[in-house]
Amino acid sequence: MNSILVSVLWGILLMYAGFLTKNKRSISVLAVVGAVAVLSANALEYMGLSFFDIDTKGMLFYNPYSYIFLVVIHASLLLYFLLSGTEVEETAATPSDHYALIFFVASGISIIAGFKSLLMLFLGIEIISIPLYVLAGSDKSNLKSNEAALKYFLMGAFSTGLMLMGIAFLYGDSGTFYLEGINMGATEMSPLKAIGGVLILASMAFKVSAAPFHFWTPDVYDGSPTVFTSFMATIVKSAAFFAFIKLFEGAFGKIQGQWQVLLAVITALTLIVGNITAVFQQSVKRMLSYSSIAQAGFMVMGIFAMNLMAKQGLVLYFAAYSVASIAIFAVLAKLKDHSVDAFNGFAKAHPLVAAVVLICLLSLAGVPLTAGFFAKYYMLVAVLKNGTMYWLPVLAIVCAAVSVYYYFRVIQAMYFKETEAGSVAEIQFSSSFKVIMVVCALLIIGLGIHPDWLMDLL
Amino acid sequence: MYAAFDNFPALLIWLPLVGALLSFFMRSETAAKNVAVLFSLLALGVVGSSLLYVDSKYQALNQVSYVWLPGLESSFAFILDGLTRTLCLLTAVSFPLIFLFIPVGKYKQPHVFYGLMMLTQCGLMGVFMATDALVFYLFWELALIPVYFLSSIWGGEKRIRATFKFFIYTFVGSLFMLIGIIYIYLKTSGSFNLINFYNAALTHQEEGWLFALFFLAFAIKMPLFPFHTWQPDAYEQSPTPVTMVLSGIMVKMGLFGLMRWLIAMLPHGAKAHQTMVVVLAVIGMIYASLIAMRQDNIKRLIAYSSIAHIGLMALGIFTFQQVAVTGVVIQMFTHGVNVVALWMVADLIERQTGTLSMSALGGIAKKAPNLAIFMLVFAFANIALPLTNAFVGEFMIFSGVYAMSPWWAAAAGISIILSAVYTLNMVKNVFYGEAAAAVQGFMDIRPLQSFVFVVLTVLIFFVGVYPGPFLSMIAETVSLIVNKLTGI
Amino acid sequence: MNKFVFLIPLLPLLGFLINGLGRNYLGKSLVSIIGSGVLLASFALSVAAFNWVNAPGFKPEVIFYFDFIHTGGLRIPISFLIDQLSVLFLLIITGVGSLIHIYSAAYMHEEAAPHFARYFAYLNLFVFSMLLLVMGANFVVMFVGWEGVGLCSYLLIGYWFGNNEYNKAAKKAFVMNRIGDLGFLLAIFWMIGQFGSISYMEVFAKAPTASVAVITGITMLLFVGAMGKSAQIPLYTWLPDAMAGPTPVSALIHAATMVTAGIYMIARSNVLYTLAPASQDLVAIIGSATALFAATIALKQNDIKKVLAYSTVSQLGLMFLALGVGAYTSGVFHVMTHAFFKALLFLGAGSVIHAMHHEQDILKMGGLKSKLPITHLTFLIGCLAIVGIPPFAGFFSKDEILIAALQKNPVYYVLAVATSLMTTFYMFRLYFLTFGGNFRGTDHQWSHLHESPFAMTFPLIALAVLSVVGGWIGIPTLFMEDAHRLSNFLQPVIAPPSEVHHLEHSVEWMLLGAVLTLVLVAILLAARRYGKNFKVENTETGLSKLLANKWYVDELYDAIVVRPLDALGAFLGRVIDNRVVDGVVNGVGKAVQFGGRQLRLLQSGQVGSYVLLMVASLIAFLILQLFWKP
Amino acid sequence: MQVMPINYYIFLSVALFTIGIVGVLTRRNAIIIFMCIELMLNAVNVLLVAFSKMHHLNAFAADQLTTVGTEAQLFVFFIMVVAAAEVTVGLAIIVMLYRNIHSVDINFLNRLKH
Amino acid sequence: MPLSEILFWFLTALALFSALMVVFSDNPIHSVLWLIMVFFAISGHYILMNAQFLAIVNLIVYAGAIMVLFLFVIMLMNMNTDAEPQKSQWMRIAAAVSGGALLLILVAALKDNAGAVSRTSGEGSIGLIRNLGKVLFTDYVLPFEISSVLFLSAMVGAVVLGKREKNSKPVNH
Repeated sequence: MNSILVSVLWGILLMYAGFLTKNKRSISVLAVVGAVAVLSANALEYMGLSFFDIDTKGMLFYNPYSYIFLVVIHASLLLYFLLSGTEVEETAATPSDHYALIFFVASGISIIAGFKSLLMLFLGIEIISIPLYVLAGSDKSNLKSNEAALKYFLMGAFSTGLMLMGIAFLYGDSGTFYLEGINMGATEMSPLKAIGGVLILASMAFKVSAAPFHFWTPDVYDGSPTVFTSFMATIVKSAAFFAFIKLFEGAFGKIQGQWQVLLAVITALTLIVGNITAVFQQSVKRMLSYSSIAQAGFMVMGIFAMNLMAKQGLVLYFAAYSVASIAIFAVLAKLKDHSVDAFNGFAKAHPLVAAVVLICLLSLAGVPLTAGFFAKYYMLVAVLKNGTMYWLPVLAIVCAAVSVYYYFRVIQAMYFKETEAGSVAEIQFSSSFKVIMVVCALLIIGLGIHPDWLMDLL
Repeated sequence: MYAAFDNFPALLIWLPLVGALLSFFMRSETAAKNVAVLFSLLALGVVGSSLLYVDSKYQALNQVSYVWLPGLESSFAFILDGLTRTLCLLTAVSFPLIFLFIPVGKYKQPHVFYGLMMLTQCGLMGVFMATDALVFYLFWELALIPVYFLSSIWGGEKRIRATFKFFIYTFVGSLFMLIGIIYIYLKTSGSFNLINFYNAALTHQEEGWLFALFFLAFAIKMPLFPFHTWQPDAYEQSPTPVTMVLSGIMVKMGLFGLMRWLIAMLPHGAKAHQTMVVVLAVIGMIYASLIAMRQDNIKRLIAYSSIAHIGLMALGIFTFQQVAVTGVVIQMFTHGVNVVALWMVADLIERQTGTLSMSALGGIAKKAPNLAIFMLVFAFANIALPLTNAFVGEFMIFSGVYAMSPWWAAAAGISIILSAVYTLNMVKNVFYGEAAAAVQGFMDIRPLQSFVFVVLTVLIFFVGVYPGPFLSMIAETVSLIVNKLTGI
Repeated sequence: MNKFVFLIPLLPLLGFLINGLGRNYLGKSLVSIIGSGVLLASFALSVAAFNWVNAPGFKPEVIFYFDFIHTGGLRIPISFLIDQLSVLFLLIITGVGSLIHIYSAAYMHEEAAPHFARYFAYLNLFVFSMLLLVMGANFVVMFVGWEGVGLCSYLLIGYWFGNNEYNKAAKKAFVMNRIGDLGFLLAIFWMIGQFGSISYMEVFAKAPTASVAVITGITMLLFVGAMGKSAQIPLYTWLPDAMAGPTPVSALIHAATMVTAGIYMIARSNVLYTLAPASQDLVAIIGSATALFAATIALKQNDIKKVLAYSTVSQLGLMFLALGVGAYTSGVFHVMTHAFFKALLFLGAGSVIHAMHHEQDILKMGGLKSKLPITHLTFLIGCLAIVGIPPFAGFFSKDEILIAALQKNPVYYVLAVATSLMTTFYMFRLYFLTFGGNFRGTDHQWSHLHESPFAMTFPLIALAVLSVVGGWIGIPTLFMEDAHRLSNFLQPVIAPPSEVHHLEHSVEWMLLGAVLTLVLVAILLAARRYGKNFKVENTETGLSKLLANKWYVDELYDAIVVRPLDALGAFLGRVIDNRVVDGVVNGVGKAVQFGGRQLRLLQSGQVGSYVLLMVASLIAFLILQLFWKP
Repeated sequence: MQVMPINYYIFLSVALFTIGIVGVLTRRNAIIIFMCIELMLNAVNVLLVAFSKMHHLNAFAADQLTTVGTEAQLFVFFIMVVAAAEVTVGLAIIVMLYRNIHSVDINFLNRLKH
Repeated sequence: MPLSEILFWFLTALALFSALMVVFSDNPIHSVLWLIMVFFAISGHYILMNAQFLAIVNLIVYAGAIMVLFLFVIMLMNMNTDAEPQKSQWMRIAAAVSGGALLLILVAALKDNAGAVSRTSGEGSIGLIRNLGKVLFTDYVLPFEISSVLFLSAMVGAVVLGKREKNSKPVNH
């Protein structure tokens, strides 16, 4: 609740800050302060200090799990601002408005971190989605950005329609919008509930870009300004996953066995499509888009399993995935050229940044001693613990091996290839940027060596 | 996690790790090299002292377990027993020798080079000593990553492709193993500890396919036919010090895994797949030997010869005989020593002539008689001549294989003959005959290199003549493993 | 005495180490003194050991040093066995070895100091290995020595490593030996499996408990080992090629000692062979066939050393024949006499080669008896000994073999006699072509011809004396009752055949006379053909061409073994490994890439098709959820 | 007022929904597609109100003062709210695109593919 | 047949027909008008179900505000001509097939849904503005406030997108 309030207020503050100052830098600083404020507000509430106390009629309820999830999200947000602040300033005509939108999204995330009613889910998702449509199209003179925005908007609205239809059917079945109410009742699914479940599953799959509802993802991520792609692909996607698991655990937890087949199909398709298609990509940005689908495949496994292991692991996955991706996107945003070859000789020109990118890529690939390994590990344990469909983890690791192929192409370019014209050498990285990058690397390695630092909180 | 320093396993993990970090921060090459040599020698000292404290009353010195992830019931648990002591000794002996052997100025960014090498050593030690499946897996990968970078940065022309193939290949294998580990973990009373893994409640059918998961990882790492195709390219393209580590020590990870983490853990699975592995091993031995006969590049020849030798060791393990498995442990050590020695000779040749193609070489013995003599020793150790180290292992392995099946022993024995053919071919083409154009300016070995070679030679003959101490050190551990399989 | 036995092999090892490590620092004379000295010391110790063994009341003694391998029910000690058989071989090895070392000091004097030292080091190492072979108290120690001598043989054949032909010969020798070694090794494993031990004592004691089939298998495998080491069909081709090494090496290794290791092995395991008649038959058949076959080849060889080499193969065949027919003592006896006269012949040949400045073609020699009197005389004694003219050493040993063969099977006898006659013919062909007739070389060679120094002639003389008297320790009962002292000496190790049905003495005398007559005829034939009136014929036709080309066996092996294997290796490497095995791996990668290229086409960029695909998936999901009941 | 099976409403709603989907699939004009999506939302609204009524009446039999069903009608209200917000942004995007390419044909949106 | 039932069928038919016309009209303006027609029909249904508040809001918000906005935009773009090119034939067939399949499946799944039947659709008064308003501002005050954030963001977004940047002109790349 604290974080909803603070992020909304900070959004409004930034909105007006645009009138007060034209200095983009100070607006970025304000945004960073805002992220810290949101983070600390949430942390305070986690520790028991709530700014206000209202009766939500049970529509919002936060448990430690939600709080830790929000801590991860807000920390990622902070890192994102720190690393990509300058890009926001450059990309956006009015950074204050864009920051405001991001803070509104953050408030939406805070809402879905605690929703107990489908109404709040719906509102939360819309509060997240609508600013994103705008952010995707924020490079207004760029046709790719326009295209991304319109595609995202049309398909997003369509998926909202599916979700609402699903909600309607669920309501028709149970007469309530509360998750507990939906979860009660017969252990055999009625047709109404089944249809509602499938529809809402489809729309959630859409939001987390799980196949076969992923088609918007590569185009939108590719077309949007890189700095906002970073935001969409990491923080927002994590939030969507959180909503996903919260919804399915809350509303369908009792009848898990009856929809697991669908999720298995989704997982398999997502893994295959994401990984196999990423292999072909020549642009790192588009490769990362597909990789985000591939990573989603692993996360869907957590929803498929939906046991304690999966729930804990998902938060770790969010952290691992978000931090690594934010860092890589931050570097990518500084490169003019997004092709793999643009990274040639990067390690020689910028050894420190290259090392961090390396660690991030290793983490994405799931190499041990990085957070990404334990993230994937938890997912595998969760699925195996589930006790059915052993082919799923096998498929997952085969796909993880495939993922090594495209992640390592970047590593190979950075470390083993020579640059042609010194293009990478021209890029400047400020020392503060480097410091934050190192922090990212340390986070990844720290969680890779001792994930219990995070897991113990859950 | 917060390992103290009053026991050997922890020291063996920490010393290389600290050495690696220090090396990374050294500015000059000599400093980096000195740090690497110093810390690897310290590690050798630790292994050496552990040989003096084998008695069970020193268990506290040789065994350690620190809680790492209570949530996952995993702990940093390591042990030094007969098996691991042998392999750690191999690791600890090889690294300083390899470091000493590297010439100054050969590799750019030397501090990174030495740092990565030390990191590899840390990974290897961890793999060998781990008694916690998750820790085992972590170190398994930790050993892989630095080697990948070493090979890819400092390797030959086609390094990127070759090493990447190597990486993907082994990574795929290890991921399958990860699935297996998790599955067994879920079937234990809730712990990654080796003992619990041994006692996991698994049906025979489960053991069967779990075997496949683990076996794949190990077979790729060894590598066993037909999972070997990464190996010749990787060996050829890697910088020679890395090749030494790869073929001398890293392939032992696979064999070690077979012993500690496969046959003892899944005895029924192992029994069920015995024939398959035996067939693969024997085919691989003959196959690789035949190919080795026709190789022109020395590195590729040694690579294929290595495949044949590894095949023999895999065969030995899958006899499930005490004698053979003990022989394999000895052989792991000796093969490491011998193959490192061979690579060193190959490296010297490449350094001076710029080629490793046998058709371009010849007559080195005239120019460098000392080198030739060492080479002869190493070559005959590779052939497993009696009184060299390899004979002991091969004899024991074959004796076990024969006890399992005379026919397989006879078939595998063909590789004994072929090994003489290709090894002597190499000696003949490279060292004998008239001096070729490429070797005109060939210099004989220098004192430091001689020292390295002398150490290796002493190892070759010591183990070859008096393997008793090694055997008694290994025996207990091996019988623990083999006993799991008897009576099934 | 048993406390000093270890010194017998250790001294040569020490010599090897000193000469080997100090090869750049020691002078040639010092090297030769060390090299020969250690051997003489060994010889002295061997004599002492002989006395010890020969003393009444001696029991064969196993001297244990340490466990080589001891684990899991397998125990292989390093231990020596001192008994009559091993002591006999000790004497031969160290005795002949010493002489050859002394000879070498002069023969190899032209070599540069480091190489000279290397040569002596190798030679010492060889003696060490050979001693290990004969002194070992179990099959593994024997095997250690067995492979060790193979190594030294390899090193010494390829001593002049600048010449690639020599290197090839060295490699061939080692590889062929390895083939045999595999058989030996398998036999050892079988014995471990069958008897749980590889010590002679235990194996022989337990042998009667095993089935005949098992013993037959073991002995046949052992014999495979012997075939390789002792150059029997089909593994004999390396020995003639081995003549690439320095001549003293040929004398020591490829005539006197190493090649007889196979005979030693079978004689040592006579207990086993006696239990396995089938193996005995095999040994006899292979032996007699080799004897005859090699003799035919020797008829047409022109290289002085090649003739002797084939003669060696042939004589080894005779020895195996003896073993095969159960006359183990005769075999060992022939080993001994053969060591004397064949070493003598080789050293004589060496002297000739030395004088002729490394000319080995006998067609370019002739009439050397005037220039090389001592060599000539001793060589002649050697020839007489090998063809079996009484009272030279060869007569007694060969006669024993012939009689034993006859007793077993007349076919063996006929083969052996034929071999003897051919031996006579080619040996005297060699003798006459070398020493008789007119000189056929260049004038320059003729003017430089001179007798060898004393260091070379002394061993010749010593061996000549032994070739004369060496046979007298085995005078058969035909001449003197109970005069076969060798047989008596070896009795504790080699039990005499249980059922002996002696031939009538009159029959023996008759056969003896007939054979001797034939031998003399052969000598005369050779003298007629290759004596004074000999002219070099350039064209060889028919059978003689076949013989001159050694029955094309090398070419046959090349065609049926070497080249197919090479081709197979190339095929496996280039096609199977690169295309098939690696192809599958790369194929997986390619398939993934291909899949990526195809799958991305789904990503058409069209919102309409995206939505259509989503709706279609939705329909599929609905069907799956609502209507699909597993 | 007479008996009206809930299924009729469901079918009506589903039919409208399907028509909306078909519209999204068949049309190329972004605005019309958007309108079809609005149609889908309205289908949802109808269904929600119908269900609201149904549940209300089920509860009504027991308790005359029940407020069961209110939530669905409020949900419809929120859907309308959100739809309005969505329309704002959506039309802004469409106008922006139109400014750049002078077309709202979605088939022209194919710079991003594969 | 009672009046309400006649009304039900009439409104249903009207709604479906208008909806189809929305999809199949070539002229965008006609589509908008047909959509407004759908909204009217739906509002009629709301009234039948005694949800007067929603019926009014539907007309005011949807038909009144949103549709006018649509109309405004369409006219702004001068799109009254039926210039829109048709989608390819197979796409239309695929759309029809999948739409039909979806409908079929849903109907097939729900045809046995005896679940609940609206006995008399006139009872109860929750659809009245008084009741709804009371609940909205008591129990649902939180979502209500939150939806203000939604509007805020939509507003900011519209401003961001709509504001013409200085010196910016359409670039084709």
